[in-house]
Amino acid sequence: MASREPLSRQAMADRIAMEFEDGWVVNLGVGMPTLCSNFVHPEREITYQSENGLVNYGPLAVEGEEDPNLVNAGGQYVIPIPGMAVLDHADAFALIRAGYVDVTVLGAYEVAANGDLANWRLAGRKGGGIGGAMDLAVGARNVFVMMEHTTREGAPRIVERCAQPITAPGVVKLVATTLGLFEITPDGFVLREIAPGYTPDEVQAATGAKLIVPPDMREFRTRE
Amino acid sequence: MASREPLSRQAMADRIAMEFEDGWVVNLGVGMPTLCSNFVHPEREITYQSENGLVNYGPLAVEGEEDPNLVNAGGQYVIPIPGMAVLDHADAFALIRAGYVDVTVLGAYEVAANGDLANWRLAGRKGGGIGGAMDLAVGARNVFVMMEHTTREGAPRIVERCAQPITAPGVVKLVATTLGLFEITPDGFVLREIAPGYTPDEVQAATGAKLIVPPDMREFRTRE
Amino acid sequence: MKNKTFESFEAAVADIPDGSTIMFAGFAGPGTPRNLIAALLAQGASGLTIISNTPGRWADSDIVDLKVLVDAGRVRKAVASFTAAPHPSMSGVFAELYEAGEIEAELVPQGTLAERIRAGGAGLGAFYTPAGVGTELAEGKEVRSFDGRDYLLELPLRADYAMLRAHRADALGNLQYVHTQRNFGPIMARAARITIVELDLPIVAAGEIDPDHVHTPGIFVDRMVVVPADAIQETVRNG
Amino acid sequence: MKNKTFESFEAAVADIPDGSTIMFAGFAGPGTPRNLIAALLAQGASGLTIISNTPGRWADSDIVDLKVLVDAGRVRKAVASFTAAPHPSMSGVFAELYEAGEIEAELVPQGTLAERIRAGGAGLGAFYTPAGVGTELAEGKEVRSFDGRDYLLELPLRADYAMLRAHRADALGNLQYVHTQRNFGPIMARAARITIVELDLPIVAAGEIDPDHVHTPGIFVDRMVVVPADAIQETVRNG
Repeated sequence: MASREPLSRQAMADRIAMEFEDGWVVNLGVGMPTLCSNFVHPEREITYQSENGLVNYGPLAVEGEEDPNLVNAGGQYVIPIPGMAVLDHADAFALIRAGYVDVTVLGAYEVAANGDLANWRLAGRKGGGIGGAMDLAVGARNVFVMMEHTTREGAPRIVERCAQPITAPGVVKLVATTLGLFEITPDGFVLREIAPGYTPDEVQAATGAKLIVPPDMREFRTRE
Repeated sequence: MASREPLSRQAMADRIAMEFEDGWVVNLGVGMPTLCSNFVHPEREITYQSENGLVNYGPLAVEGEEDPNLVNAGGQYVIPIPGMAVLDHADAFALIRAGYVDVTVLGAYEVAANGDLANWRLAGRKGGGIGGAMDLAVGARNVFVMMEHTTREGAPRIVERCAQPITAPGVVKLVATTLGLFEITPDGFVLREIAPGYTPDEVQAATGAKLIVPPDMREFRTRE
Repeated sequence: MKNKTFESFEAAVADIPDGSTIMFAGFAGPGTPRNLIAALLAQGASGLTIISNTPGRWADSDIVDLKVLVDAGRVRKAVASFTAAPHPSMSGVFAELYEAGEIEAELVPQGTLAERIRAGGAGLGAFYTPAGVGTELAEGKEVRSFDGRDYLLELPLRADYAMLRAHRADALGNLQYVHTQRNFGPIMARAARITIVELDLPIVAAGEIDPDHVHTPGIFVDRMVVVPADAIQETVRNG
Repeated sequence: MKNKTFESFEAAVADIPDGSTIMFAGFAGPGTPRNLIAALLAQGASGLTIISNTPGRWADSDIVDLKVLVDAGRVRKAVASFTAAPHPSMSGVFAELYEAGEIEAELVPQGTLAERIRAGGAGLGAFYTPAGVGTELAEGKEVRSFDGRDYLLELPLRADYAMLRAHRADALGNLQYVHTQRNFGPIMARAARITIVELDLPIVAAGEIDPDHVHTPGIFVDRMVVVPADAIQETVRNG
């Protein structure tokens, strides 16, 4: 049982990044999703886009080499790479809505079996933080989610229907959590890959929606 | 009666240019209106804007000094001046619709007593040439017109109601023709200035709308 | 790295099927993709819908522009801000075909044309513009008042292909235009599925163009051809 | 030539009345007009409507941003894409005032915010965007289908003033931004009646900035102040 640990953020990011296809334009949400850029297959060309106006930017700046006027959408200092381009905010979101982003990876409070995404406001709290999430959720060709499998209190985040206010209906296609990789199909959640040492029943017990366990379910993969 | 001649294009352009105020952004239509730039008061700072994306461009290029990639909205080669800026077509029209152009000077087939402008299509002809006229007519803070007083066949161009399809309703404020300067007021056309040697009755006879002749009507002025 | 550089205009337009919708940049000369138009004429695609400021020059001329496609009968429909010559004395094949009902045309105010193309590349459903209100162009269109002013509902334009001319590019397709060559280039590149560019200058390495001065980011550009010295250059015209 | 250069931030904001609507550029630091905000705080205008990506930082900090106006009770209403801290553990005066109903807020998806500002500076009446469809933000808004997809009707935003930070300018007010300093600058400059800019670098003569690389033409810029060496600079923050 030594290996029976929830998946690390790094493992989730690695797994999500395996889905990025050569030539894709990728938008990474604030927080965990930014880790994906550490794990992209070296032979795949990925263009990172940031909704504050960057196209084709580089990794996080190391301390002491930050440019105070070069940040990604999470406010992190990044470095330019050859071929970078800068847009204003309207043009940056124009390209997102127009479908030029192949995938956005977002964090979430909840994801529902119908693909609903909830990540901008906790019910009962006044006000919220949308940022670019609603535009990305409806504009990107693929919406992938990375999140803890349950809340700190143990409540499931993978649910039949979102209890939290939704960001966009029916948009999520793939979810990586600390317990596995879940595909959203017309029939609901399919458990594609499972964290090492866990059983499907254990994962189902921690989940708020019916999981389909296909015959070809496998252990959670990473590339590195 | 030696001086009894219709006003020249130069005189009309000179007179219209007298109306340009210091600091104005000016858009000149194709044809006659472009002459206005020759007559601006030297102590007034005018910024010329062209709907194909120029802000603050210079006079027509002399032969041999044309830049094949620098034209105004009439397709004429112009020269850059210090402080010029280039925009794409969407941004160029955005600023026109948003009211940044203080005046546009346009040619016309007809202008009506209610300010209606007709300058894009002759009735009975299929198709038309709008170009930027409809956007300029609704977007510019002032719409001035320069035109021959009558058609080649002698029909009036200043009319009670436009017979030609209109470009925009109720937008024209001032018209210079070969016979005078006409202001459009809530009561209709006011003959502000008259071509030398003509009487108001003669001008009225060549006009398709009732002219108000104010006590302070004067002879057509030019600055140069 | 995906290779976007094509060796010939012919190769860059080879797969364009009959019936395509194509946006063509260019305003009164600058920005017109003359070599791509010539190659498309030779390629033979027909039944085209063209979106551009004009469907080509009205007067006879040996300058290559959209007129060559119109004259060859390749155009089924034109969306433009001119569907007749500026003066009745001018005519030409477009006017004849249009009068005869053999070519379809949608006449759009130039600012509305630019904004519809921009909206097509901005993922919007529609927008309201004041241009055209109270004119015959408003017939059949929704008029709606906002803040006491009337506006017309206008729909986005999108295309299968965009063709444009730019000044230079890097290997990723980041483009710069020079002066009024820019015109419709940036908005058409975003509104089309496949954007094909002819270039004044040789392609430079990524990093050679200042990121703050890229006019069209490479993610909008699919195919590039450098204009050889013996091909069509934008030159000064008279009249 | 109209002199747009002001000697001090104080002079550039001196006439701003109570109740003004002001757009503030800046995203996560870059482009934030910190010196103008400090001057506005000192000037005392209150009852302000602020339009910006956020109403300032959520955590306590000695960095000057919109938080100083909120904390001083100068803000009546905020239009922003964040009206609560990203995490419930953060709080602050804005959240307290908002929960208490003492500050009004309009929460707008960031892309819609940018597009509404752009529409305000583009003379449009409204537009339809897909963002927010099917969410609680769609409540009370018109939903309309185009080409089989649902969109929300959104209205333009305009302002009395825009404040922004740019990299450099010429004497006519032509602006350049550096990297992500650009963000809301170009669109806010067009949507406001009076645009006030603070500048990293000294103002150069007209003609010193390449016309192809002007990000905001001077016709949109009214007042400029060069940031002195001892004023607030954009610096690298931690966290």
